[in-house]
Amino acid sequence: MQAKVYVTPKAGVLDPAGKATQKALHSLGFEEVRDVRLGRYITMEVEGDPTEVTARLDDMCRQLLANGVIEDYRFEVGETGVE
Amino acid sequence: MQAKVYVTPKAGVLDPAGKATQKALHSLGFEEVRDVRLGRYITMEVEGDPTEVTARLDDMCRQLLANGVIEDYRFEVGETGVE
Amino acid sequence: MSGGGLEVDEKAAIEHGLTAEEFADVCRAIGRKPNLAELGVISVMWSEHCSYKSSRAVLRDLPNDGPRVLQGPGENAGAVSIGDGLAAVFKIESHNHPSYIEPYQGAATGVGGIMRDVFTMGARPIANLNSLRFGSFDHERTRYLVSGVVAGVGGYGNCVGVPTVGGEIYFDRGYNENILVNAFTLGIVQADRIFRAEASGVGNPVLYVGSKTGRDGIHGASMASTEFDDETEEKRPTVQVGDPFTEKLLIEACLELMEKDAIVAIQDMGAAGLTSSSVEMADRGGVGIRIDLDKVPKREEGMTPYEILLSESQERMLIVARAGAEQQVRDIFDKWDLDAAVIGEVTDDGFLRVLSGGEEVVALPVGPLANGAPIYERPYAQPRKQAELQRLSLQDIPPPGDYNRTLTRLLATPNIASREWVFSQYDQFVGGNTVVRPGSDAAVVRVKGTNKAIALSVDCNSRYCLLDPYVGAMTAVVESARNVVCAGAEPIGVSDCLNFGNPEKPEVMWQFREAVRGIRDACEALALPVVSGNVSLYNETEGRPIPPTPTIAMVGLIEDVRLHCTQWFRNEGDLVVLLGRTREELGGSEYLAALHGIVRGTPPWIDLGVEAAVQQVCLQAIREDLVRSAHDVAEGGLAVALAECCISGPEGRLGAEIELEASIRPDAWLFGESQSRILISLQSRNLTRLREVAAAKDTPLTVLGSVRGNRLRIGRLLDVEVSELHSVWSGALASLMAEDGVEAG
Amino acid sequence: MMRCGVVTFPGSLDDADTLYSLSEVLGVEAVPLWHKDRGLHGVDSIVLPGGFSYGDYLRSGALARFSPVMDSVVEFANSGGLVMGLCNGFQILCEAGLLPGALVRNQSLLFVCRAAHLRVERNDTAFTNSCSEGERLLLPIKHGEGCFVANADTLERIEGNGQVVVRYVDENGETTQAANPNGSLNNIAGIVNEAGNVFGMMPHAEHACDRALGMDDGAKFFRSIEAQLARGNAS
Ligand SMILES: Nc1ncnc2c1ncn2[C@@H]1O[C@H](COP(=O)(O)OP(=O)(O)O)[C@@H](O)[C@H]1O
Ligand SMILES: [Mg+2]
Repeated sequence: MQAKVYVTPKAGVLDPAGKATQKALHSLGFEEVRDVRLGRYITMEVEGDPTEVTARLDDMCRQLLANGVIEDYRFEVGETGVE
Repeated sequence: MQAKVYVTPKAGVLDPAGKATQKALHSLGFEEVRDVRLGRYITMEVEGDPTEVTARLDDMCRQLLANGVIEDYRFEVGETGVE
Repeated sequence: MSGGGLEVDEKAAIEHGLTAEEFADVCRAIGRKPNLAELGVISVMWSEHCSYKSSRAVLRDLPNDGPRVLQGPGENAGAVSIGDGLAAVFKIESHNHPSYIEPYQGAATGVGGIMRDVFTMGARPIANLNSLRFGSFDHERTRYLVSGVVAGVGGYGNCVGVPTVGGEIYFDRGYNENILVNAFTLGIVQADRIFRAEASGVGNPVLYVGSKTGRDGIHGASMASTEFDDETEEKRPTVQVGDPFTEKLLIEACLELMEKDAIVAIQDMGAAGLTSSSVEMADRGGVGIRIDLDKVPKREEGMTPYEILLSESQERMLIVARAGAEQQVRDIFDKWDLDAAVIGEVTDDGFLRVLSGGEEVVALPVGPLANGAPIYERPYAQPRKQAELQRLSLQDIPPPGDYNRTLTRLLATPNIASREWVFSQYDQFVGGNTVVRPGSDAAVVRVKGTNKAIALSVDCNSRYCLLDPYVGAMTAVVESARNVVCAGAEPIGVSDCLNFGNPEKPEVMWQFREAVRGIRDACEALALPVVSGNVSLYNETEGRPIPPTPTIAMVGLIEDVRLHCTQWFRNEGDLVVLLGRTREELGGSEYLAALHGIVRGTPPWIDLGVEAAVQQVCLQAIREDLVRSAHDVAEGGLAVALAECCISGPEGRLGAEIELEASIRPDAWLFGESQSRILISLQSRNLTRLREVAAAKDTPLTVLGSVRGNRLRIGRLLDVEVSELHSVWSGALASLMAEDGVEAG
Repeated sequence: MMRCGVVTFPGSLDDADTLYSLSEVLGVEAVPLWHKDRGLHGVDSIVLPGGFSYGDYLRSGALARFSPVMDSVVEFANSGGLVMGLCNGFQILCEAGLLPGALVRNQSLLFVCRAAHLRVERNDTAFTNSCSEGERLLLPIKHGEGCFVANADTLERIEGNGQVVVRYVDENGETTQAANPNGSLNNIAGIVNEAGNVFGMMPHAEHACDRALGMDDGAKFFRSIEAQLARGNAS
């Protein structure tokens, strides 16, 4: 199965890279943007049945893919090849 | 409106971070994963009407958010506050 | 015996960058027409990048021998003895085209490649330098390219743990569409433990180590040998991505392996990857080599033999091991979590044979591949407008109304302003050897286990080279030598990176020949061997060649590290002295270019005898501990050099009171760039001895004034607070870069 | 004599320099520890050095914390052993949960390498007892991800407990914006855990031990550990 993991900075935690990106967008003339936040997008193929995969992914996120101190995560599991 | 941008390494382009993450997942016992690819996930609020915003986002991606030589991007635009 | 697959025709060969005549030569040399995989192999081996077919005949003129030379050109890098049984191994190399296409990765993989060239020889890299050229700031891509390249140079070197201790960066419209990224690495090795890339021992196994092979950079080597055109966009997917983490492991694993007696030969897979590394190793050893592509570790499925052979995936090495040592090699690579695979063996038939799926897909004689490319004596002719370019009448140039303002404007130009924005992105400390960091004339890194240190500088003023490539190239050599001398080092070896346009144009070939002649004459006068280098041709876009840019990397030796020297003033009350003579020379100066918009005239003249004497005086003075600072007078002339002495030090700033001594136009005295000059500060009690040292070499010495107060005063012409000089100079590059705050990806 | 372990992870870079500074410059016993080691070879203190462990891929410090040796390091720390993480070592300690907060990308988005002034906020720790309170130190920094962040509660707790040991300051000792090289909250450069035996900071003490290389204030951190051990650290 294909899994997609989204890791985002927790609300209230400073996101300097997001801030800097927003500033850069403004200076490029994209002044209509705000609240720019930079996160990670991780895709992978996982073997197993859907419920099992879901539990495993949750483990992966908690242990490694996200840093719980400053980041939130969520993920989606779907058939391989489907966008 | 809320925009979500997904930036991923182009197929075939080496993704050392994805490679290292996959290796770490394996050594943590998550041996069922492969093709781990690391991308960026950028969220922001954008002002404007949907068609305009779409065009502007495309510009932002090409100019700043993605590196067209080695990365692909796609984005979604939705109502603010909707996940 | 013929390789498998269909034969190709002349049209295919031309698409691969060969000429019709070269294709005919190929067919004659191998006695038949090649198949597609073979054509791929031949075309990269015969590309300008690998074969040096346009430059080889000219390069023969460069001196490459001397009492310290342990390895001259022809190996992965050059080596010179630094005594104590140690050798310095170093080389400079270009990565221009890839960096224009993808600045971060292009620069990063350039740094990765040059480090592999050095540790391949058994040397632990201890210092990186880089030489960069970009277009002007009014060009739309300049900021994007600068930020990407600088981040890439840093990103790779920082992550591998080799400090970047110096370099140069210039901006000129002539590089708008063709930037230059030259990277240099120096390593230290025990002189009797230098490894070479010479395969031998029939039956010895050939091992592949490092990253897996993907479809990266296929055609990179031939791309590096062609001009950019509108199709550049289509060549984009060939960009390689670097993995510095793997490189770090590779360094440690290779150096550990080299302590054992397991390796016969080793070479990194650079341009043209597996192909050039196996062909070159076999050729140097006069043997054949057989490799089985099925055994090559691959990242992607379904790769064709053609793709595997030409892939330029990074962080890979090819090793010929002693038969029986395979396990030892595997164990060490295993320890460092790296793959090692036996993919072939050394043979006795002088052929490169490549198997895939049990079939022989390439069978080519090694000799013609490595040395069969034609050597061209390309026609050359001085450009018609050269004489016109050199015409300059000073009477038409009004002297400045306000010298204070002239100086502050000069200090804020992109070519003179502080480079801190650049080098603060580089780890300058790692390795624990950096004695003088970027920001002085030369960097100084100590050699652990000895009292010695190495001083390093890279230099080239391409404006001089455009006006007169012979004098310009000489200047690059003597200026870089002067820079390391100012640090207290004796220059002992050179590596050069010759960046030019299309050599098929007689005017470019003339520039190339003149530049090589200049390097030769300067090196001979200073008794300097050129032990390694790189040629990058076809640096042009839509027919416009870059200014000729023969970058010189200079390596100097300091016998006693405590007697090193830096460029900035250190003590109130010290005397300020100029070695050398100032002439009325403004041609090619930054002053004319930046303030008057004039790029013409002849560059400052060099008398090589005078130059050598000035350098000897300075070096002896530092070795006798007579001086407190020494600074080369370069772009911006005396006034800028004085200002730099006041403001470039890490601990506070000092002013100076200088007497105007001009028997020539004051602007020429202040801003002209006469060569062979060094600014020194010293305690007054050492002046007598310094005079003796200078007199013994017939070197002019002028006491200009003293270090004093917090203003720079020069006669009645110029009087500025040093804090003001500092603020315009130190902030200029950062604010130029910040103007639109763009950083891509 | 102090017996200080220095851990080498794949991608550690300042490990050799730390070993060198400890043994050749400061004259204490330095013991290399390999990331696959399962024991600590009897060391009485540990340094996690700088570098790019595992390439700093994913997040800096994230992959190193799963190295086998980290189990022993955590155990050592939990039983009161002195552990100091410098730069990447600091990042690893945060990822491993031994220190609060996290280090993220510099606000400038640029790697920064320069000498930085620090102010010693506390000299009653195992790592700063050789400094005076309020002392200004000069140490090199070199990092791309040194911006210290924490949520508001955590920050308040750290400050309230006096866990901030060093801050970035200007030449006059002030915690100005301009003196902050990476955007760290409250100019924080280094913190200790509540128990006071685990310390992390971004500046490189190991590159500031040898006067011949320009800076030597870093030696004070190692000397402090030594003094603490001589006094009989709890471990
Ligand atoms: N690209 C670069 N990378 C690292 N250091 C650099 C770079 N460009 C310039 N520097 C450093 O900045 C200082 C000034 O450079 P430059 O003006 O070229 O010196 P000089 O005129 O003495 O050759 C030197 O110490 C040099 O090493
Ligand atoms: Mg220079």
